[in-house]
Amino acid sequence: MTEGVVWLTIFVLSVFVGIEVISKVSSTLHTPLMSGANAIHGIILLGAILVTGTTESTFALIVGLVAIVLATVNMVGGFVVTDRMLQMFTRRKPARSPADTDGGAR
Amino acid sequence: MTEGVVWLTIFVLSVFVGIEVISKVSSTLHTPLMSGANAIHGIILLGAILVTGTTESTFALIVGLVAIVLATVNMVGGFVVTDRMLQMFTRRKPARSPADTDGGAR
Amino acid sequence: MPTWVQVVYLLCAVGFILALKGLSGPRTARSGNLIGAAAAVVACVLPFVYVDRLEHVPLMLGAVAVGTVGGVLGARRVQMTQMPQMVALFNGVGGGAAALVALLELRHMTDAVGGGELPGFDLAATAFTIFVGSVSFAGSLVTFAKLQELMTSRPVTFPGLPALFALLLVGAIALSVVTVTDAALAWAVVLCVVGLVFGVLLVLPVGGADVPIVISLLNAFTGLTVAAGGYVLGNTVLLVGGTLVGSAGTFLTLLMARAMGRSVANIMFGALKGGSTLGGGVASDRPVRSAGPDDVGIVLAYASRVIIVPGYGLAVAQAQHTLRELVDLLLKRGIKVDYAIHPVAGRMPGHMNVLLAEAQVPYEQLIEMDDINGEFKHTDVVLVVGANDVVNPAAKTTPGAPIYGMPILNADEAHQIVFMKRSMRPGFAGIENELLFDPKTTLLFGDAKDSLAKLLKAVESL
Amino acid sequence: MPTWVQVVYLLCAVGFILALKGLSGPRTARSGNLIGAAAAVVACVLPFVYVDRLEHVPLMLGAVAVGTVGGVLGARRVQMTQMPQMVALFNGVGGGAAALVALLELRHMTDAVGGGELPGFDLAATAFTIFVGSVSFAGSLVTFAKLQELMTSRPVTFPGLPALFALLLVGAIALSVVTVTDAALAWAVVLCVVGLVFGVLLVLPVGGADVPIVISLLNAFTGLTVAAGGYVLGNTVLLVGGTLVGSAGTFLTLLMARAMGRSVANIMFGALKGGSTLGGGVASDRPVRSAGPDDVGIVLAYASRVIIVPGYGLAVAQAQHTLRELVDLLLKRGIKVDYAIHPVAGRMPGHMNVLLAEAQVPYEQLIEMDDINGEFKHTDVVLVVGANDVVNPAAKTTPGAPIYGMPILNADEAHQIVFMKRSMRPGFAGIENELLFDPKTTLLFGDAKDSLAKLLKAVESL
Ligand SMILES: NC(=O)c1ccc[n+]([C@@H]2O[C@H](COP(=O)([O-])OP(=O)(O)OC[C@H]3O[C@@H](n4cnc5c(N)ncnc54)[C@H](OP(=O)(O)O)[C@@H]3O)[C@@H](O)[C@H]2O)c1
Ligand SMILES: NC(=O)c1ccc[n+]([C@@H]2O[C@H](COP(=O)([O-])OP(=O)(O)OC[C@H]3O[C@@H](n4cnc5c(N)ncnc54)[C@H](OP(=O)(O)O)[C@@H]3O)[C@@H](O)[C@H]2O)c1
Repeated sequence: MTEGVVWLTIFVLSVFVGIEVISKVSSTLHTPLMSGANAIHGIILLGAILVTGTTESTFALIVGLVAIVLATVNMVGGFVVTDRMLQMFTRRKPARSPADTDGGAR
Repeated sequence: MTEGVVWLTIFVLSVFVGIEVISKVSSTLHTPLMSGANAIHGIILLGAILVTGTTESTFALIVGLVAIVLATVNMVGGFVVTDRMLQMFTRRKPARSPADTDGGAR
Repeated sequence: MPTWVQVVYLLCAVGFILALKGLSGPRTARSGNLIGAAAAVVACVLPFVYVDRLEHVPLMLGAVAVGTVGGVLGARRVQMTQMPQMVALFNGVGGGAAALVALLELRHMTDAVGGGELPGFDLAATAFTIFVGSVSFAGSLVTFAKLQELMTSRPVTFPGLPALFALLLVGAIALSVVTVTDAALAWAVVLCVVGLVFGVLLVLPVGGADVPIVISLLNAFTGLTVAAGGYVLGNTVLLVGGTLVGSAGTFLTLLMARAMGRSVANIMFGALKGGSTLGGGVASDRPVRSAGPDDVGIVLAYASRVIIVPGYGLAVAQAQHTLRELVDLLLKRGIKVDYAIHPVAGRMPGHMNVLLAEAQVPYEQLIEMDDINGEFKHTDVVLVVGANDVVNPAAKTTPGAPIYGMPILNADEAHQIVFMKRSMRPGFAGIENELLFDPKTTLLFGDAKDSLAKLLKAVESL
Repeated sequence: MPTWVQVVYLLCAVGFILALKGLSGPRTARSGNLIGAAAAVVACVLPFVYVDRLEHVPLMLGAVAVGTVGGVLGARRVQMTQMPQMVALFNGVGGGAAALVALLELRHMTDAVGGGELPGFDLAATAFTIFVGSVSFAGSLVTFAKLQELMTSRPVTFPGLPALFALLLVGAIALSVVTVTDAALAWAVVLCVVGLVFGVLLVLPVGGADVPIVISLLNAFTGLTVAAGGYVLGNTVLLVGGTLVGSAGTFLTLLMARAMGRSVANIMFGALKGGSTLGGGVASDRPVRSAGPDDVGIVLAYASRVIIVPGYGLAVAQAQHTLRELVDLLLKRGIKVDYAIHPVAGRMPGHMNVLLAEAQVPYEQLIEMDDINGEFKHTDVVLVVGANDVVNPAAKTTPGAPIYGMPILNADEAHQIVFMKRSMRPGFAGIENELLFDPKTTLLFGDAKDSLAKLLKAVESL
């Protein structure tokens, strides 16, 4: 297969995977899902490392380092903040507050 | 990318697409879905044509023609029978039988 | 291969994805199927356009014509009750075609290199296709024979079977290795034969009611062989299409098994282990209350709310048309009648819907389990036609029963229950149904079609 | 690139798929996120292992360390109410990084070939990344400023805006063409600047409450730039990961807009067309019944069933902790209290859940709209805290209203309704809420946090 068609094929299949995989998400999870997806595109860090690690010019090096910092913030911050959000979701289940009595008149 | 990894990538992504795409199917549609999927693998007809059309030996030609007949039966028969099944599903909606009165005592 | 051809192939693969996506929703199912058909046709026409020196074109077109006529005739003529065996047959010929294509591929490869170095992965994929394609071919034919009642539909086992199984599997692996290292066509043919025998033995121990699961599994197998063929030929449509069928089919098999409350391993190899009582129940001789068609006719005619529970026996007796006549008659008398559809009633999942749709039962009368389960307690008469397990309360009350945990129709909550069956033999799961001995229950013995015809007469004469 | 590296990259891509899959189910969400993080870390470590002559390693590790500290601190420190702007910020820096990487890529390409023939597709993908990455960067920063209230959160428009938009878009296309044909870095930098301006102008006309949709859309954009970067670098993880985010993000944006009953185009460009009244409502001067905290306190204290409807205003006032204290107090008095959660209440979809979870509200008290809607008619008091549109009956009764068709909470069915808001200004949709004038309704004016604190005191003293 031609190189270009290979990439096109992988792209098209990934589009379907992306859509189908999240098509059952409940609205409760929209925010963490958005934040998690956001963290995933922090993988541009890999690109930044590949490009910066093979450059010679000082100017390019500086730009590359800036890109690395930005990408790392995206990636690390994104995963940590998503985890923080989800932690609260899961912690809730066992955390039955003692005040949660069901003793209403009805 | 190495040729082998290309195919592996396409394979892996297709596995996910296949699973995710049907993961919401209702049990009413299990049978037509099975039959439709069955028709899709009749695409081996394409493989049979490619192989038979480039062969020289008579024996291989005969084997190839048999493969073409079998694959065509799979493909054509599969799509036609699935359509027949689904036709009945969709035809039902407008077909309100006159006997379908709702005049029970309850 | 020119780039535009590759792009068109990719579009065809996308067509298959859209087809599966469409097929999984009720409103889009039919157009999904048509998209798949269009993609398949485009993909198959393509080689005639771009391959430089395609030979034997008239012969190939002739073969396609023959196959088309066969396929269309088969698909048109088949009765809806025979749908499972038809799918099995189509699946089998597909697997056979894949195996033959792989054999030819192997010939090409050996010819082209002439004993030199051969790509190991390609050979392995070819060996896989030859073996699994043969298994799928032979296995599907046996399921066809079982369902078409050309042979017994009971599980067939014999003492040495597990050992023979193991032997064949080891042999297949050895032959595959030889095929990969030697690239010898003769070994591949032997591999093919081993696959055929293996396929037969794989399906023999499976009972009739489990056969749909096996068909679904073999379907997924065939998909994988087509994917392997696509890898060897370097063709995206084959690879993507085959893989889709392989993964979707495997997942669908799991879904089906889950709807039956069983595991796939138990279905495939349960009979081998011998411990399973499935399908081996004996008739009980505890006392029951039975009645004739005339008595049951009176009960029905003076009810105001009736629910029909159709099951496997209805399909066996092919009584769906007679049943519809009876229901129409009751409706004319002002009685509210619905059908309660259990997901795994019938011979295949969703099969009851197809059968009753064929008998022109209006869509509105078919109510899914979850929607009708609350209504049984307001129902005067439940008419259970050739069903058993899907109303067996043991699924709720008896931990350890083979069907424990399977969701059932709450027929036991109705005021009165009428069972139409031929004997006191248990249903598919082989366990007794306490509901048969319930004081609210009446049994109407006999073939469902006969009984329904008599019932129809009885109600008409009232 | 050795084959094993390619396979590991593929596994990382699979990790991202599993991450998204996990994130879309409540029970698997957290482990899904961790799988994604693990895949990302593995992928980023890989170049240090296999690239032959990777230079500047200490500097790069330093940069990673700086970024990690910044990211972790930001993620740890941020309050849950500020989550949307945090996501916007992270998204923006990601887009900026993608644009910078593309600029460096372009330099590499021109250096490598030295003016000779350059692959057109690669250049086009690079130009795409530079432009869209800049748009995403600038746009995200503006959304951050809006949400953090560093600037007005109202839509900002000026007369020439649509024309300027068109001009910039044409300019960007022209610059991209020049970049592709000339491969000149200078043009690319100009393209970058145009992208920044375009990003600012794209987000300015969007009102504060719509900003989450814009963040989601920019998130998808950034994903696509990363995918394009992956294509240029020939890297599967970047391509698959970026594409996943691009397609899932686009779909998620549509889902969110649908839950709000609006179209994405209307959200992005509604203010430009000028015809939209959204966000532009004025306070009504029709008479209403208002009461002080003490009166409302009595009503609450002697109810037996209370439902809380939290909304956007609760988030603005950051009153969730005070609200929880009030609810705990009511529960102690034996009153049955639940929260009714509307899917688009709050600043982002699902945001209300996060806010209330942070305030340690037990999971069992948060009831989703569909599950609680039947209970309002048995409810003594509904306490609407900073919500408006999500209980506006116009969604059911007034065709043509901007929210017509959006599912709402049936607060109007309760015996008594108490609204806590600061004024008679309408909610986000800018339309009057008839429920405010209902005889059953009482208004408690003031900032939600203040009012709740007073209410708390009032109930305590009873
Ligand atoms: N739908 C699927 O996909 C699928 C696939 C595989 C397995 N299964 C399993 O099959 C079972 C389906 O439950 P079910 O309630 O539909 O069937 P069932 O439990 O197998 O019961 C069928 C009943 O029909 C009676 N019967 C058979 N032939 C008849 C005839 N000609 N006239 C009148 N009665 C006849 C049988 O009793 P007599 O012999 O006394 O007449 C039997 O009690 C479940 O256990 C399910 O797990 C379903
Ligand atoms: N969740 C999402 O994803 C999302 C995203 C974008 C848009 N939206 C839209 O936002 C709306 C959400 O509905 P909603 O009912 O939650 O909010 P809303 O309709 O916007 O109403 C919020 C109410 O809170 C009051 N308020 C504001 N600040 C306050 C404070 N400090 N103290 C007390 N009250 C305060 C406001 O009245 P005063 O000004 O008189 O105080 C206003 O009536 C929907 O129209 C939805 O479509 C939602």
